Amino acid sequence: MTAYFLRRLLLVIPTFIGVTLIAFLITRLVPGGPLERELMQIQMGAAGAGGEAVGGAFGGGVEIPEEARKQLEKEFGLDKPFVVAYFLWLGRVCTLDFGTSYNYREPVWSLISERFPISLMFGLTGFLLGYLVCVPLGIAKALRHGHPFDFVSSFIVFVGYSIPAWAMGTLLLVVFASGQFLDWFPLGGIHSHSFDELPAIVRDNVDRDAVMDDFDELDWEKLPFIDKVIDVGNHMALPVFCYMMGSFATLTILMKNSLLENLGHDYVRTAFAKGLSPTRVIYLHTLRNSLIPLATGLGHALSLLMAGSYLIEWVFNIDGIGYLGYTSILGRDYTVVMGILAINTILTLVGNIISDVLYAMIDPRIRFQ
Amino acid sequence: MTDAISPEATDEPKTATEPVLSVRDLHTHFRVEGGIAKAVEGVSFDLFPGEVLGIVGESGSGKSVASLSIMRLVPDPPGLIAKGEILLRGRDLLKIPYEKMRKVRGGEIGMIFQEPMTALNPVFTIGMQLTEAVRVHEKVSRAEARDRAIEAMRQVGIPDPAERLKDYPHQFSGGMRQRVMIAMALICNPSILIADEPTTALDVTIQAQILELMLAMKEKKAGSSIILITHDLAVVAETCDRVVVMYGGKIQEVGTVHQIFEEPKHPYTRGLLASLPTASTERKSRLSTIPGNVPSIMNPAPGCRFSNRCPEAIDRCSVEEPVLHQLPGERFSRCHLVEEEALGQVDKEKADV
Amino acid sequence: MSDQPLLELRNLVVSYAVWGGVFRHKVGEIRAVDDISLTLRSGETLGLVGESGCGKSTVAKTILNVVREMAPGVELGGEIRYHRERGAVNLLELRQRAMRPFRREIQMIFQDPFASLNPRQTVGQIVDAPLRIHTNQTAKERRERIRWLLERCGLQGSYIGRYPHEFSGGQRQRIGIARALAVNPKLIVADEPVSALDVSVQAQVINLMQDLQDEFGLTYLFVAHDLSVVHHIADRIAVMYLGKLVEIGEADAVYHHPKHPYSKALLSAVPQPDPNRSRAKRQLLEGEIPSPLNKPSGCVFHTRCPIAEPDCSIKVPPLEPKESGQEAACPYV
Amino acid sequence: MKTLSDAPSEPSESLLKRRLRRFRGLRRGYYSFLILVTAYLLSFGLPFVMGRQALVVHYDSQWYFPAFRSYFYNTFGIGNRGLYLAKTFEQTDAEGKRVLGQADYAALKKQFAKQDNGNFVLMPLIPFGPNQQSLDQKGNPPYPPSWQHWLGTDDRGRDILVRLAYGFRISISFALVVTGISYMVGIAVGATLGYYGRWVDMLGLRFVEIWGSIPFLYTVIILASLLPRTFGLLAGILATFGWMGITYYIRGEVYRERSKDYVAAAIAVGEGHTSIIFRHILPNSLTPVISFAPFAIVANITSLVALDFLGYGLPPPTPSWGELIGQGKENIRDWHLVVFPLVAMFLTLQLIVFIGEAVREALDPKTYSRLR
Repeated sequence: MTAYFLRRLLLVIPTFIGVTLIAFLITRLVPGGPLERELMQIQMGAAGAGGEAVGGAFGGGVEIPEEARKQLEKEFGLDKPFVVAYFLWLGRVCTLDFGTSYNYREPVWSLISERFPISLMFGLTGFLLGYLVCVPLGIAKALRHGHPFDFVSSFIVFVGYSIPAWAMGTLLLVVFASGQFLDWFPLGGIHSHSFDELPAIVRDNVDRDAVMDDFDELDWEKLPFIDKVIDVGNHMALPVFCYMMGSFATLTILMKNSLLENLGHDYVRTAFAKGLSPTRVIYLHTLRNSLIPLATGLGHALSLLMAGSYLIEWVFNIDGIGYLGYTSILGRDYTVVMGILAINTILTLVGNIISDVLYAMIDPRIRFQ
Repeated sequence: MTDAISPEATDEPKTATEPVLSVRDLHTHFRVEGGIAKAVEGVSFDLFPGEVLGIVGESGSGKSVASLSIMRLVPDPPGLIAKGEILLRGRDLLKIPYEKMRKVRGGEIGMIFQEPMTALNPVFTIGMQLTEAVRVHEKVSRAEARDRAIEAMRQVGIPDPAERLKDYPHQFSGGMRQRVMIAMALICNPSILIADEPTTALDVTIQAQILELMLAMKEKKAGSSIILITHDLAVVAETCDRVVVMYGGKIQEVGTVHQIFEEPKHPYTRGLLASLPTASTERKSRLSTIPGNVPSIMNPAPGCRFSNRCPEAIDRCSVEEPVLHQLPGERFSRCHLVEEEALGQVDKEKADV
Repeated sequence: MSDQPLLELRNLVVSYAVWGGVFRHKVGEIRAVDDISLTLRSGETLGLVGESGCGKSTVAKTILNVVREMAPGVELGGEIRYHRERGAVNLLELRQRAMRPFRREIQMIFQDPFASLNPRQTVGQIVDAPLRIHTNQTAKERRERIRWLLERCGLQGSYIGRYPHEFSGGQRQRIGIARALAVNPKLIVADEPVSALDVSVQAQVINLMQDLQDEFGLTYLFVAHDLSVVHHIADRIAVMYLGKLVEIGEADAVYHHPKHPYSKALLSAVPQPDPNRSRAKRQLLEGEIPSPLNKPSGCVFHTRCPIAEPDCSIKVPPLEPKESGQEAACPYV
Repeated sequence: MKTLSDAPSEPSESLLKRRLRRFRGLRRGYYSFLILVTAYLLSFGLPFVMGRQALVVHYDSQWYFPAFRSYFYNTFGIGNRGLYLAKTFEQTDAEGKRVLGQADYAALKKQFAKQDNGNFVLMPLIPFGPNQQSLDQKGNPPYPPSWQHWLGTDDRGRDILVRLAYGFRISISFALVVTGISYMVGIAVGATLGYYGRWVDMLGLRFVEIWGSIPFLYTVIILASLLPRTFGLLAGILATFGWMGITYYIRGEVYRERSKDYVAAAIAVGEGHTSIIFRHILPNSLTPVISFAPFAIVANITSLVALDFLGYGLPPPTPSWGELIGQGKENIRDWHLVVFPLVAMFLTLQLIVFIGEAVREALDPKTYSRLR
């Protein structure tokens, strides 16, 4: 058993190298990389605001001095062969140095660690809520299989399955935040930026002048703690609901089917033959067995540290990891992209192993193998 | 009423003539794709204190369903006990409230199953599964229940019981798991043990051990009885006192083990016995066979269930369903020929065939 | 029946590697078949009996050279000599292509009639496979042959277009027999052909196998765990325990006068359909079959043997002739 | 020997036929299947229902059928207003190709109506092409639902109902192509790994794991933003990163099936590897992946919508659900931009989910029974 997990841990290394190598290759092979972008900017800057450069065609413009070009190549590590550059990158990653962002001119690590708590807060809350709702719902559906309750609750599951979480997000914004129908929640972001954006309770609660800065704008930091919580909660409601819906259908159905399947097993018959009550048979004997497939999902909580779904973050304008990743791809900011990718891969791979450990903890058949 | 349920009350010796369990006209059906499968149709038999009753039959004969019906453990859906009475010392188990039935399960009737591999919950220790069986029926402390579990495991011959309580089912071999099942079924001293193909999944040498153990456990408690469900006639011959032969969801013949094996009345029983190679059959000889296959219970033809395979069938057999006819000496047989012979009628039709 | 050997197993060893550890290296091996030698004579039926895990089915599958294909990485040792007119061939050395001509002469019947027929193929396609591979017959000729085979095995020729799931266990086993018989083999290896069948159907299949043997001069290796059945059909019986051959001899000698303590225990454990047989005389074995991963040293049976001597745990007893005619691997009987 | 009496009585039925029969018996799924297939097939006739080309033109006592062939702008008289309009407005057809010099039938219709000389134009039910901008209303688009545009228009004045309908056809086609390719790759790789096992399996599995760990949408966005975004290329990219799940299943199934006795029987009979894989193992191991297919189609439609939403899907002006939702996010007060595409998506995916459930049920019927 220990040997198995050690083996799995060791296998993380080749997989990690494989994934990052392929990603590195893609960033290198495709045209329109950061260097071209930079060069274009320099040219456009030189040619003045008039030049409308299309698709990397450097029409007219000023010649870029050879040294400047070299300088830039060096800065982007493009002067070295691909494999050398990759292993240099890998070596730096091993010391947790992910390089500097081209666009932000900031260390990648600090960019990531700033956004890290934001994504974590949203992702983890949604994840936990998902389990808190789906497990009991799945159980209830299994126990009332074929009854009206099962039928009606299936509708929610179907909605969850047929409408992706981020699309649901846009709908929620239209309904609850646009003001066209309701105006309960803000349109996005993590907290309010002006006094009028604050939830009504908070506005009633705090003295307007006390929380304004010298420019008569909201200084969020001045808000009392409890109001900060309310404000953040107000901002979190819709995105967290989306995160929850993302896994809702799959989790509920998995729980339901797993429980139903276990209820048909021989050991359930034995338990009833002993004279145990249905409650005990279902909630002790069967439930523990049916939770085994769900435990697998818990390991992914680790990858949730980075999980910010960029689609949901994009919809709700949450400046988290997903948003950073998405904008970095658009901006060809490959050091950031590679940094996020590297951390993400490690967390996913280790998360898978943790899933297996959890599996082994619930199921002794595996533990004692 | 409640007094009668408590385990102490069952220890009173009963008169040999009074059955401890009577099944009367039991019908158990299954709703399946394309109709209703009548797995058990009008089964009646008695179980007397102290006896080992064998229910023997091939696949699809309804023997397992009958035993599950006694415990009200037929999965519903698709199963359904459509009709009948199951009288445990006069109380109809099909009518008592669910909470009372729970007391019967494990308390008065213990049950063991065919697959010891899957019949135990894989994620709980043997100790937990044994102690919960005690604690559900008796008000005992945790420690007391544990002692009882250790004692039960010792009795069924599991070495080092105190240590093995901490083990999980998959750490036991098949034979040991079946021992655990027996310990679990008997831990609350039920007076009846229903064993549903308890040795089918086991090797012969282990089968011998388990059968021996079951009989030894029965001997330990006066007046307790066993219902042994099996397809293996040889196992029946060696362990049972009385035998019920089932075919196509119906009882075909009932008698003592000597009656059944020495002078079988029903053509099906005779066919089964003749088709078994034994020490006395001539080697390499053609075995006597029952032609055809075990029928599906889905769409039974009218008349006797066995008539399409019966070498002695007469015209009447495929039209008219024979009754379970009582013969002298508590014997029953469901066959027109037996009935006619018993009534002293000389069978003309038979002569024609 | 003649004394002409048809198939000889010489020191056959089949072992599966057990992988484990951090680097998935070989941490042990299971010797499913451990140094077995026996001879199958032309025209006879040899019964091979033992409890689950004793390696009897592995022997059957090894003869057909199926084990290597089914379990990549299995290690095979010894020889399987198949005797033809032009001399003997070691089947164990042959790969699938080279083995093909021999497959025409050696066929197999499987235990589980539900698993051994491809559920997606019709009965016709199933029985056709050996004809298609091993003969040059036209489709029409093959069809005729399949119909004949089905009828010979007690099924209707019209079943040719049906699917396995439409048949009962006994009928499926007949289909399996028809497939084995299709290309007129010399040897049929039958791996527990009746143990999955209902009692009333079992005798039909046994009779069919016996009739076919008489008609076509077949040689059978009949693997089973039911000693009564084996005694009925076999000329000689070989008893296996934990991968070892412990006793072999004429059927009556082994069945009525077993020599090896394991054979004795096995026989006495077999229940008989006779209510007058006394259970008291039964000799119950203590304990369980040891794990094949951790076989006892010396005589593999010594841990459960009622007559074990101290040196049983050291010396591996060879098969030696006993006075009642059979050979047994125990020096103390 | 007596031939056995109890022959199977009902007519012979293969497993496939039996499953199809069971599928037909599952009303909800079967009807969903019929509806979806009909809708998809009918969608190829969409230009006759929603389009800019007139079905019939009667001009100077001659009949013209613009829906079936195109007529040059001067066909219906030089110098009329039709000529002028046809020159000004260059048209795009359903596939987004530019069609120059075609008559503007909507304008022609108005003109004929004004002239009132027996000429007439019969337009499709909804006389708008998917890429036709109608800017003749007050204010700036997007216009809310009206009698003219039942579901409103998008931010370029294009009719939403028409774009949704064309988007349906494209979404389904796209998902079918992606699912088809990824299934072929996944089955081929999975079967190879499961059948050959050992080191082939070990190395292959590692490769699949690496391939599967590459964040799919990142890569797709990077590639899609650089390469020409055509239907085929986008489908190819999605399939390239979408076959791994099937591989795992097929690998497991093949591995399980190959240890079964019927495979041993095939080997014992002397079948070759190819025959064993294609005749024996694959037909028996495809069941689970077939039951996943509808759900894979759902996933692929969702992926396309997500890519379109981000602006990295099919190139404009392809009618697309995701692009509409994207517009909705930008114009949050125009609810119809979000609600109608979501409803269309929900209804379509729901039909597929119903089909998927029925397929799964037909392949592996389970009666969930309960004890008490």
